[in-house]
Amino acid sequence: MSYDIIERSEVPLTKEDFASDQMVKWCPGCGSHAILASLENVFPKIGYKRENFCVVSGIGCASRFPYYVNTFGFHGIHGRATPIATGVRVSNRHLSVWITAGDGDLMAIGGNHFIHTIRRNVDLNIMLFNNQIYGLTKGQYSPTTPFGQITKTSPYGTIEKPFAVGKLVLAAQGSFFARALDNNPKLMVDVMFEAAKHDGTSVIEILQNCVIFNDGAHKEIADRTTAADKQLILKHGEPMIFGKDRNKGIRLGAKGLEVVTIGENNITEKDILIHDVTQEDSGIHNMLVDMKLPHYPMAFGVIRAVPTPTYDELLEEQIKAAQKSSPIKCVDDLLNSGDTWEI
Amino acid sequence: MSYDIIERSEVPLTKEDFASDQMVKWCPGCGSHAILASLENVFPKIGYKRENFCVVSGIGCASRFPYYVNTFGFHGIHGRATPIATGVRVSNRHLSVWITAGDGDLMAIGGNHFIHTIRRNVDLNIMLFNNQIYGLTKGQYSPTTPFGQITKTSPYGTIEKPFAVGKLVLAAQGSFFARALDNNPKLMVDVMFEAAKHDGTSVIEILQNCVIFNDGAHKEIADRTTAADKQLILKHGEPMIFGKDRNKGIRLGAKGLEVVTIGENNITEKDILIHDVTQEDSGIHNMLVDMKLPHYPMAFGVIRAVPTPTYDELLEEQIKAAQKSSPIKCVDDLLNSGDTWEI
Amino acid sequence: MSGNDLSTFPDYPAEIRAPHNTVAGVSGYQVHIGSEIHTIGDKCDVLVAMNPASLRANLQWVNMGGTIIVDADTFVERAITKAGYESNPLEDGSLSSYNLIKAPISSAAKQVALEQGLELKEADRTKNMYALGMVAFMFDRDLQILSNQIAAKFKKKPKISETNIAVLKAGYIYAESIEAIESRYHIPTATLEKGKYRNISGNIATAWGLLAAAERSGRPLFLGSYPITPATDILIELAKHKSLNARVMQCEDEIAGICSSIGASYAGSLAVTSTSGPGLSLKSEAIGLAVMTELPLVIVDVQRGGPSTGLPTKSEQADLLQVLYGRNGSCPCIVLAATSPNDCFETAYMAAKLSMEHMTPTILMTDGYIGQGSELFRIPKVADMPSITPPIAEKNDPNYKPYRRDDKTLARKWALPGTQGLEHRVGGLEKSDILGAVSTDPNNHEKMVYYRNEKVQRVADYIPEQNVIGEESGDLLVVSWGGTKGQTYIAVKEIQKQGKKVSLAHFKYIMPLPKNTAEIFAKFKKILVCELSDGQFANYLRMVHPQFTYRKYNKIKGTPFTTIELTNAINQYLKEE
Amino acid sequence: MSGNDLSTFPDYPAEIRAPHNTVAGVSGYQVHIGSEIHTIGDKCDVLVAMNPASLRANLQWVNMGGTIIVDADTFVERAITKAGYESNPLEDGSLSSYNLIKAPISSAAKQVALEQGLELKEADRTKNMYALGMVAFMFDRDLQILSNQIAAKFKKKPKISETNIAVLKAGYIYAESIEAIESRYHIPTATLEKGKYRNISGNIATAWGLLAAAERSGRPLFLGSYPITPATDILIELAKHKSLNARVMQCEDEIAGICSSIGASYAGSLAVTSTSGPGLSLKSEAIGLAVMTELPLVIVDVQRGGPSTGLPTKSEQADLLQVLYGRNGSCPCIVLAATSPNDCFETAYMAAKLSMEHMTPTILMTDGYIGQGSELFRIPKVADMPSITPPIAEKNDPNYKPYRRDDKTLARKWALPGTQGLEHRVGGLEKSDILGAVSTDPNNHEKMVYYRNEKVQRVADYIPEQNVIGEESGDLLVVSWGGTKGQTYIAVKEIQKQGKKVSLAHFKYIMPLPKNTAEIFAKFKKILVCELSDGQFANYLRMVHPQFTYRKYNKIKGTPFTTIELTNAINQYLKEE
Ligand SMILES: Cc1ncc(C[n+]2csc(CCOP(=O)(O)OP(=O)(O)O)c2C)c(N)n1
Ligand SMILES: Cc1ncc(C[n+]2csc(CCOP(=O)(O)OP(=O)(O)O)c2C)c(N)n1
Ligand code: SF4
Ligand code: SF4
Ligand SMILES: [Mg+2]
Ligand SMILES: [Mg+2]
Repeated sequence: MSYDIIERSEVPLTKEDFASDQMVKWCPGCGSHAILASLENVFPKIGYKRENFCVVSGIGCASRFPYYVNTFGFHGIHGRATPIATGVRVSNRHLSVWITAGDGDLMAIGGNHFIHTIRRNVDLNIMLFNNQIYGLTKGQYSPTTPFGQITKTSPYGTIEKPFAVGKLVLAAQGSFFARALDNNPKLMVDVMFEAAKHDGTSVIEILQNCVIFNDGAHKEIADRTTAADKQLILKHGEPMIFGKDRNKGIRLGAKGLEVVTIGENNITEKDILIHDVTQEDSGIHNMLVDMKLPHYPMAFGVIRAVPTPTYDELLEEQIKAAQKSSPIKCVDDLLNSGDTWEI
Repeated sequence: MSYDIIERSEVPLTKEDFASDQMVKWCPGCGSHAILASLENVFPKIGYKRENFCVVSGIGCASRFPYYVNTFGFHGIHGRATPIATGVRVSNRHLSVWITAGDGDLMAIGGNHFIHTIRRNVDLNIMLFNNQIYGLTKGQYSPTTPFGQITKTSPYGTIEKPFAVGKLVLAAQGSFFARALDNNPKLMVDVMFEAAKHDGTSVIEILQNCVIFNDGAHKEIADRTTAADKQLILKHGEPMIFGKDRNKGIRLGAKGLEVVTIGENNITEKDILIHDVTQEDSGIHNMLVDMKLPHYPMAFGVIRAVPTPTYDELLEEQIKAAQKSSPIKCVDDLLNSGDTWEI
Repeated sequence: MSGNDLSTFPDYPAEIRAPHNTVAGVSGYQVHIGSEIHTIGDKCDVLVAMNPASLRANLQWVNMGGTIIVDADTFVERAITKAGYESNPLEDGSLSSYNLIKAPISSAAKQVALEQGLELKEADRTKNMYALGMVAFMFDRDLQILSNQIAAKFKKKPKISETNIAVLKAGYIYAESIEAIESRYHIPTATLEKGKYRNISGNIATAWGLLAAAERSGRPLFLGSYPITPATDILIELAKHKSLNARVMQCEDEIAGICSSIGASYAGSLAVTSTSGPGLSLKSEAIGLAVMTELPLVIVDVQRGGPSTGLPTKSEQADLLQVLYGRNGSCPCIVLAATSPNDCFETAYMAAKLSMEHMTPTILMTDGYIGQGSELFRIPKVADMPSITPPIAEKNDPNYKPYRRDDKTLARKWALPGTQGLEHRVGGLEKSDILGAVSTDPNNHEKMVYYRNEKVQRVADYIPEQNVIGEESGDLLVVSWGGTKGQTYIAVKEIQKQGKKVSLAHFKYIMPLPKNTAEIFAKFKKILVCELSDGQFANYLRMVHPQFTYRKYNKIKGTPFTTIELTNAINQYLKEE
Repeated sequence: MSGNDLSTFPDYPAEIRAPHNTVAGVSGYQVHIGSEIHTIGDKCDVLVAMNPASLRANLQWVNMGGTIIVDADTFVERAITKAGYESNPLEDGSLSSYNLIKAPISSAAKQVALEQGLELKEADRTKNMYALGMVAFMFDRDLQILSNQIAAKFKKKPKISETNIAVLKAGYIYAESIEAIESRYHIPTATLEKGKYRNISGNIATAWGLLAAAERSGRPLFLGSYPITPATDILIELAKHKSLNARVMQCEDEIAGICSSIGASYAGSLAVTSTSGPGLSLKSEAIGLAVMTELPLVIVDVQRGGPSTGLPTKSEQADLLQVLYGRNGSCPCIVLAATSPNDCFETAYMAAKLSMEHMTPTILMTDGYIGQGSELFRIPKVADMPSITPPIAEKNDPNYKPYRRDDKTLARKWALPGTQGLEHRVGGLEKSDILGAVSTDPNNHEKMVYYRNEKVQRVADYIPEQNVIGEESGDLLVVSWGGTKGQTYIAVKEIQKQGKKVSLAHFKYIMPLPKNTAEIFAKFKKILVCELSDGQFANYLRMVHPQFTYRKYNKIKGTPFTTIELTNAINQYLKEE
């Protein structure tokens, strides 16, 4: 388990150990502040030595993150956080590598690296700050901006269907996908911790509010007063129950998932689907990520976490095997291998 | 309908009208020859004037295609066929734009453009030659090469899970997906014709044999002697029946699709799923593209064709609306708009 | 703004709405008003500091004896220390050599706004108007013109509009009434060519120049782009003009931006892609494709500070060698560099014209300084602009061959898909002369390399000769290019006033250089190349005209030249043996 | 191959196994055997043509009076006309000035192979061995050595091995027995430095040089790459060496290739990315990131014919300016260019050493000509190579600051993630001196631009001085660089034999140039810069040492210089007033 090979701190660390001395430059009210706070809480909980964490990013508001965490940090170029992080991890498997980047960074310019990284299942934790907008460049639409939305570059409304992050992750053979909300720190801490424990590319989509350029994009779902009815917080091994009276649930019907009410039409808790993050076939996970208001609640928490060999682990195994079996143990061996002659 | 706005030839054209004078440089026995023949058959069938076709490609063996068709052709750079074709189509909706490119071109270096083009639903027809290898550069693994395969760059076997083309297309909001085989010209012609009629990004995955660097990659499925049992040729509105005795079918069970035998266990044709290419929810289409040997036959033909507004059409509408409503009719209007003063 | 020639440049840090009161979060705005403006003032006569951090960051730019207006309400202890002051600069005498005006800007503005019925939050936002009112008074501006502009801007929000005007006036009145103002600036009405004027920023001017070229050439405009500071405004502006048939795609990245444009060009559009330095790097490979396919394409590079992400909100001229040579193989483009915000209009127009008429990708260089700065712009008539006649191939032309060339320009024809009888193929592989078939023949390759280069060189026959500001010969020629014109112009004028034999050749046509370039250089004893880079233009001149000696004067700080820097450099080189 | 110094270069067209018998589908192979080899022969003495198309394509390269061996079986009418001949060249006397040998190569080889029990399909493939046997006879090669090589190659397939050897011998015997051979070449055993030798291609040598540097520096090798002709072999070779802990990723594209390498470098690997011109274009932006973060990184550019996709299988030196300047901002890298297939080993090693020790990305230039060509290589011992000591920061170093620099080299320290007490952040934004915080301060920017440039310039203190082949002063200095060494060397030697005062300075260290460069140039009356490009190195010299006059001799045909071309060019410039 990759989770086990990284060296742990002898003394327990605290949130303060991970706070950097850099001034945080996000706008007041930006959802990113809460994400930072959650990560600072998760890192000590994971327990690795501080120097074994590495935070990598691209360019964007979300990508300022590395400056604010007191570990090793790499502020990359736009769209390239995933390959940079891949290089870090493939070089050194004793590092816990985290990516923080925006929807534009990871899904517009970085979209290809994103799906290929997921396909390879490199052991990385990706936090995708989905504010459905380009924040840093001041308000152009992103690949997750809803169809028809007016932004600086779509004065007549966008004419592109947005990506659904989770669907793309699953289609790219993703082994881990979770969803969280910037206004629910407990949930964030939980899924970040699960991501850390998962071997492979863990993608956490965090619905993040950009107060300046896309305020309220997630309001309908995020609003705490109605959250219980609009959010289904998934837990592995538990029935998919939600609602402020905890009497609503998800059932697998003939045409896919259905919302049912326990106690009505003879429906009991037994009819409710039990969440299984480890199911290899992505059929149900796909339906879960696809659930949208108003017909469904939106699914949060860990949706998928299927144990899958990681790229870096498989590579390490091939190296070890070759080192055992190959007669070429050093470069001198190589230089002298094959046809040579003395003059 | 975009299909209707392109000007048709007054005299019926023939295959010969589309044969170019360039020498075809594919290896003898390469599956691409048959694909070319099919396209030369489809173009006259579609009926547009010859000059209204435009074939765009990237770099690779598959991408030599434009030289061999006597229409307008653009041999682009590696991975960029989709944006080049997008520019052609968005500039001129009176062209029927076709892309021919390989699995590496469209899914490795071009992967991001591929999914974004699909998401936008630009009206293009993409023929993805899936030979599961880099042909032109002589045999390195591609994003569709099966896990573990030994190639020039994976002497110890690949350690990456391949992309499933169809799954990625559906996750990217694809409105049209079909699958064909280089040794079945009739099927190729059929799906190419359907792709032409579909408004939006039509993706045809063609299983193509590279005799030199990956010979037999699709043999198990393609072998004509066993094809009836291993291939499910889908037709819209018809039951999903296959097998040399035409007695096998696909049923939707509690856990997804199941292969059943008509006549056994009280199963009749009525139990068999009717194929509906227009189903917006991609659930069943996803299951269909996912079907793999040995448990399932592989699905061929048009799997999905959902009417969806295209990017170029929506753009045209916005332009027309703005031209109607805006007071700015020419650049002089613009220059003189807003605050100005005489000196 | 209100009838004077003006030139402004926003100098803001990379942070968006950074926390108040820190030096990093300051947004300054320099205004320079006068009759012949070639640059923002190096140093200003009046500084408006809305808080301690702003004061601290911008004080260096104020002329000794200049006026400083501060929002006194913001000079509270917390803000003062956060800005890095040890004591209150308004009290500790450190500003005694300035004309310091402590105004209760926030509180006064808020009061007015609340009285007008605004919400507290909105009321807070009006304080800039108060300051503007004060400045308007000091510079003898017509309050009415300013009020009209405000009314126009908030057309749809009458309440906001009224309130802002009320606050503006309050500031004006306050400035008038307080005695602290000892010096008032009287600026004579600018003496400008007669005509209709407007204010324009370089990025908007670029967008409009391209729209004009599209209209004049009859080719629809297509823009494939991806947002990047400081070029994004071109994309934003063009996206607005659907009524002019501008087809604008915000693509998934810069590569898709240029490749969709290449496709659009192939299909017959005036195709454009806009970006800044890092985005240009990404486009390098595809520029090669456009060169090889000999298609028109305008690539706009609004330069910023580099390398890498660098200084996104600062300006520099250090992309030049990338623009000229940053591609594999011998891969020439036409290159133009706009010289000021309003010159972006003409230069963009010419870039489009040359690109289409010569069937060659053209790179238009501007920079953050002129792209985001603004200037007075005399409104032209599109009909008066030079005509644009792309060499479009005719239907069923029996002589059409993809790489047959015009004798004079060497341009091949533009054969649009959909045109009967012109079916052909293009691509990135080397093509045979005339026929355009794929060719690996050595002699053909050499010939085609020659044609592609020569085609660009011949553009020199179609551009104006280089002019010299000042005497045609002398002791020293200052050479500059692109966005620094305002600064080098003022400095050379100043030196000339001192009676020295110094002239200026400011270049706008970069590749090819104007035909008379060597002739000009030959008439001066010394050549001083001044640029905001590590000497890239000077290096380029050394390549092209190696017979001259070029002294470099480089500045690479992300900020424009100051007149003093330039005059010192000129004088020093003049003095040298 | 069998004891002689040799130099080969495959010249094949872009098509893979293109249809037989067409000129486009020919794969030729030139072999030149002798004792002091610096290039493939311009013209050859023996041509083996396996079919009419091959004959047609390669005839131009055969010296008058040379020997032509043809596979007579293939000269059937269809193939003859398909190759573009009007009549059979074996019959029509058009080859009378050559020593023509019509051999039944296909049929004879097949017969032998079938007799040995091979399948028909496999039997067909042995015909090259028959031809090789004939050549071996003509060149007095030891059949045994060749046989051993075949046996080693087909170790796991004894039957194939035996058959090939049998066919080889049959060809040898045939050549010996027929009378048609009138002239036999006797090449004296080459007089080479004593030692252990092997044959090596430039791409393999590059891969091995990097592996040696990884081992010597103690840093694991990481390669992030994407296949592209003619660089792919480096990727293929390194992917084999998992036993040497080479971590090789075939990435989704070139950008991921370099970015994963940058990540790997940050994490402490000797990181490498390999590509050709179009791929280098795509990497431009990320090279800027490596420059800004001041991390070691070796970028290998195996040049091919450009621009754009260009001539993928031909060679050129036209990427130089892209390599030097193809990035936004002032963005310097160290640049080295290997001079021959075997020199790729040492140059790759030095590129890795300089990159790590100076904490600066280094671009290693080779080209298709030397990358795919092969040469004798004297096997070194890794322990004898210069040591490599990267400046790795120590655990808990209280003085560690991300941008604190070494006084001499100006390199910052390499602080590896996972090391206690060295937590820090890097990135593409401009950083403050020493501390490495994000900074937009103008003076800091200027200082950092200076440091990045100066750090590269100071590498001149760590590389050998430039040597001159021939007298240290004279009438004309031939200047060349990179992969053309063999050709310019031979040409200059030839001119020297004619008693002319001509010397050669062939450059391998490109950025920075060796310290004594100007000193060398100053001692010659004329400088002639010969390169396979449009004069990019000459242009670069004009920038760096503008005090000299450089005459350009350029060839841009995708093929190497010939001796005659060079000697003509030299003589002509010598003659000029
Ligand atoms: C190569 C390149 N292209 C474009 C940019 C400009 N740019 C910086 S961040 C960004 C998008 C920001 O949006 P997102 O990734 O969603 O992050 P957010 O700011 O919303 O957190 C863009 C377009 C750049 N820095 N580099
Ligand atoms: C920028 C760039 N990178 C790499 C290459 C080299 N290259 C050409 S085609 C190709 C892949 C070919 O595979 P695929 O797309 O599957 O097409 P196929 O040849 O199999 O039809 C590669 C890597 C290139 N031409 N340009
Ligand atoms: S612009 Fe938006 S995303 Fe960026 S810091 Fe401000 S609120 Fe956050
Ligand atoms: S290499 Fe493979 S894909 Fe390419 S032409 Fe030959 S058989 Fe076809
Ligand atoms: Mg965002
Ligand atoms: Mg392929």
